[in-house]
Amino acid sequence: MYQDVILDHYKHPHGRGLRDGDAEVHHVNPTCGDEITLRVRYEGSRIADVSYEGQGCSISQASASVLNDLLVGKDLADAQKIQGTFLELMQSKGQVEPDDAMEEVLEDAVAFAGVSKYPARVKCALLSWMAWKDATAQALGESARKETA
Amino acid sequence: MYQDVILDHYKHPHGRGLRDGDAEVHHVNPTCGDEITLRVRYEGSRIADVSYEGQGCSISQASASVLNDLLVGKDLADAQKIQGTFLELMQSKGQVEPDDAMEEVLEDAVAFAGVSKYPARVKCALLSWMAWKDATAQALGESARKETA
Amino acid sequence: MTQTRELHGLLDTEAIRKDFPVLDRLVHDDRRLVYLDNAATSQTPRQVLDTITEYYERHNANVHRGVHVLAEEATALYEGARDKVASFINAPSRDEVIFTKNASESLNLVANMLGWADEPYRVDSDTEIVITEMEHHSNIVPWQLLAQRTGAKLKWFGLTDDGRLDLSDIDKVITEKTKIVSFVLVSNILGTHNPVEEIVRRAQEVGALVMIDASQAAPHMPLDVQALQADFVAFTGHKMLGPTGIGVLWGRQELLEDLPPFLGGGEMIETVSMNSSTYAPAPHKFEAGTPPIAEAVGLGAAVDYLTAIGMDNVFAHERALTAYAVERLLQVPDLRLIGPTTAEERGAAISFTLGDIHPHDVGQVLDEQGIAVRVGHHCARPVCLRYGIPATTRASFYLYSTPAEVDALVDGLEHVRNFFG
Amino acid sequence: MTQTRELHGLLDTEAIRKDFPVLDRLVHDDRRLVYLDNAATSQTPRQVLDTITEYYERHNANVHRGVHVLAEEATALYEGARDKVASFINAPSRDEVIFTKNASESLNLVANMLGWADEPYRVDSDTEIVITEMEHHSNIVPWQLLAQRTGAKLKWFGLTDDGRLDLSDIDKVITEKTKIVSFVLVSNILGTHNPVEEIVRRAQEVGALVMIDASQAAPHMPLDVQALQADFVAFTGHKMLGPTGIGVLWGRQELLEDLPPFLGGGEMIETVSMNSSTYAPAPHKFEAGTPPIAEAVGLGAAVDYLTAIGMDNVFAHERALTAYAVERLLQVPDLRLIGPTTAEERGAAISFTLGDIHPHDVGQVLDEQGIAVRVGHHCARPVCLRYGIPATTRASFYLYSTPAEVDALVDGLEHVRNFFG
Ligand SMILES: Cc1ncc(COP(=O)(O)O)c(C=O)c1O
Ligand SMILES: Cc1ncc(COP(=O)(O)O)c(C=O)c1O
Repeated sequence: MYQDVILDHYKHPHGRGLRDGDAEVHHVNPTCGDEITLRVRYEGSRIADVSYEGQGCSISQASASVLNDLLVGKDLADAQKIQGTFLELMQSKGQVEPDDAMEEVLEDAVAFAGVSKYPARVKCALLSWMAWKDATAQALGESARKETA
Repeated sequence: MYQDVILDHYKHPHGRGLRDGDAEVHHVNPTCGDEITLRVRYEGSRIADVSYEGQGCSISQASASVLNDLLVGKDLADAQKIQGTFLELMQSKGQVEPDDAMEEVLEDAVAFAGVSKYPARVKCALLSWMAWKDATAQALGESARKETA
Repeated sequence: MTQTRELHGLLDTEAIRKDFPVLDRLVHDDRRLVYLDNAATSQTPRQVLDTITEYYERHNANVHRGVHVLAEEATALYEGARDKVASFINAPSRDEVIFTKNASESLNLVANMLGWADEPYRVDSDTEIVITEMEHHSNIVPWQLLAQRTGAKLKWFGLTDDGRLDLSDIDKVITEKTKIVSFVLVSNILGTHNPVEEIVRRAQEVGALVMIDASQAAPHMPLDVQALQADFVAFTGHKMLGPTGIGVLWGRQELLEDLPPFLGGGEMIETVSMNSSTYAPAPHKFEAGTPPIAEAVGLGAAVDYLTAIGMDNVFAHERALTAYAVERLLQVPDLRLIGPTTAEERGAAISFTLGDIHPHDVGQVLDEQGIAVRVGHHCARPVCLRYGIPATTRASFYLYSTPAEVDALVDGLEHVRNFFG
Repeated sequence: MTQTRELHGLLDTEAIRKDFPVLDRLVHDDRRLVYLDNAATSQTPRQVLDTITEYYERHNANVHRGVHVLAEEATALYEGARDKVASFINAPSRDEVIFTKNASESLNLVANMLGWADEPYRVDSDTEIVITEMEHHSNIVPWQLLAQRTGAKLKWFGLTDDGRLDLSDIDKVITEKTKIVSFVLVSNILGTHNPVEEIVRRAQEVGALVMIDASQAAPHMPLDVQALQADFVAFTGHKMLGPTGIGVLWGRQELLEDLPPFLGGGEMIETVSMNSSTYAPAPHKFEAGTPPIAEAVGLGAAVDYLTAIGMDNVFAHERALTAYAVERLLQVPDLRLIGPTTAEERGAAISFTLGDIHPHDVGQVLDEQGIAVRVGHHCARPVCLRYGIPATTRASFYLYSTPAEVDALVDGLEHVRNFFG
């Protein structure tokens, strides 16, 4: 499961550190103590930044780094599609062999395919993605509230 | 375990029926619903009567009949010895082969030796004996109280 | 005396019995065992034993949280058993299946949850609990304890003379104050199969929860928790070809989410600090400590076994056998059935008295002939009180029982009568 | 790297390992399993499996009350297991041994009894409960629940930097208000073996009950409940070569007589009517429903196995191995032991961190080499909080563990460091 891509992201994480954001969330995986604090900043429906701090295993840390790579600069709809595809891969119990179409969407994140065989680790891989989803809901809910106010 | 002696006592119980007594007790074996109401009458330390009514299995009924045979007319000390010997036999888990000495004490009651192999039935055989012990304690406690009063 | 007419719907018991090593046992030297005590516990097929042994010989580890191979395999097997049970009872979600140690724990679990629950579920001194007079002690005592501890009032449905629930005063028994109605689907002493719909309808009318004790139903007939429309269903592994030490509580998801935990400890938590803890979602919230892992896996194998035969077929087999047994038993002089005297709406447990021969004696003399029945109050003493008897003798069948065994029972009872006659 | 010096007191593991089929398993294609997760669960010897299989193939029946052969045999085997456990822990009376489903149930049982008890045992809002910061969640959450439900105050002993109980303020922690002190004999995460005498002395001084969680002690050393002078002792079958689904609660007879029941149902009653029930004497009072029969019988076989080897010998073996492991692990660069750094007063579970490599990664890479360790908070999250770490990696030994397996672990950790280095 420890693809070089994963180890690279783990040792040299992309976009790490907390910067300005519209919303911040803190997620914990209680079974292993993995933690992430994550902020999102939107410009309209475009993801201007995803910044984060955390501690945890290589899988959870690398996954956050890959997330930053994949989502920053994307439009929300595209980001959601990527998130959905990643979720599908992670829940595949090792049954999905990523094809070209999936690789196109997930880029480096296809390296996590092997992790999906390890139920105890799937949560690690998904930690930052769940945090992002939550932060996005808050950020956009917030601006939705602002707009209707 | 169903010795002829036991079946005889079951079908033709000795001394059954409630007569006058110094104390009455009611004992129940909750696991099978066997019940006995038993009275004892003492003349000094001599057992003048043990009368009883009850319902239950052949073992509990025959055992009460045998008790009546064995104890009525005896002195308390002798009766206690008989009771002790019967208890010992019943708790022997089929390990004790009654010898002549035991037969001398227990008479018909040695027929219960086989019952001691069946833990579920030992309580049936002991029901009336426990009731007698209890009734005796009450009767003599009662008269003791009377004397000291 | 042997069976004279063909029975319809019987299973191929010759094949089935080969799977059950104990059925070949000789007792009292040379008597072939006639095992008619299935309502107390069922026998265990080789397939279940092999599964359990293989679990220990190949995959044994503590479940959840482990990153090593054995822990992952054990977890997959344990959670796989949950999937099997969920589909066996047609549960909407696997997360609604909680593994307990037996049906008694399942029943106590719900009683305790309701005692500690917030509104609208909370049982307290203003509220009422409804059970029936034909419950197993395991569905009486937990509610007596709850009533004592909370001040709630315990009420119950009585029984008719022919062993059925007397629902004539249902609107008075189940009222606006009722918080929970808990009753047995098939009685272990009377054999009665109770009408669910009428009770559920009334309970729903007043907003009471419904718990069904399916301990004697799950082993013997198709069980569909959605069709039952109950809120909780309990049953137990050892009566359905599974091992001892495992029971099931099924509960509706919203309720399992809302209700408080029962036992606290490892596995049931989300996060713990010395000052406070939060709990995992169901089913884990209700599974404190290392669960009965091998037992759940064994129960999964039992469910596979039953499913392969088909619960409809099991039911048909037992129905034919029960009809035959009722018919033959009613021909035994002085025999009085305690419970329904027809095979309609009843399960495969048949209680009776035989003249004034005490059931202990009946059971003992049958045992000497190799015939294993149960005698006593069958953990349902209020039923004995109701019918004014100290105890009953009970014969109970399962998928491996045969008409020849019914014949052996009837012959055995003849012998009992002669013996004590 | 292999072991260089002779260790004293080791068992003949070559012979012992033949009894444990799973130890021959290959994982990840061709890796020999190195099972170092014994604090989570132990493996099961053939003798225990054979006993369980024989139980089902020959004697299976529901216990108590039966008059047929199988029921009598099953009852004798079940109650015989109680005798074995009683003598294993030197209980004054067999009736003080209660079978539960696991140690967690044993702990919850006592917590619940004390909540419902009459004076002088009753835990209520004027009283205090004392535990420690190194407890397993199963000895924390039941007391948190009890405190929440009764209003009692939960207090605890903190830990010293080297992983021992800080008893310096014992007179302030255990006070006249304390009703119960519950603590672990050997910690499953730190390995610490706690001093019993000082705590018991103080508890007795103020009239508090003492409960000891011996889950990690009973499998590994002689356990004498009389010498401990505690009131309750809990442990669990699956950690001591027994099956899952069985635990033990030992309690002093007077207490078991005085305290109220916990779960209600079959087996635990004396007599039941719809209006009220009376309860059987202990141990049955606390064993509602069909007990884990085969599991108790299996635990009896495990106790026989351990007794044949001798608990002193098991202890000596693990002590030698633990000393060797501590010594070798301390040589691994960046490795930090969490818990006592000597083999004195400690059990055979060793927790550590390895630089800033997350335990999940350590465990996974060890697993790829066939080495099974546990990673996480080991159901003792407050310990991780105390030492400011998210989790640990834990290796834990048993009577079949070998110095070669310690060497494999140390080599494996080298590989982990290189991999993430
Ligand atoms: C110290 C300690 N206490 C209690 C327990 C709980 O045991 P069980 O999970 O069998 O209930 C464990 C093991 O998990 C333990 O290590
Ligand atoms: C109807 C019914 N309910 C509950 C139970 C209790 O099951 P268990 O003893 O497995 O807890 C039984 C069996 O004894 C039963 O027949």
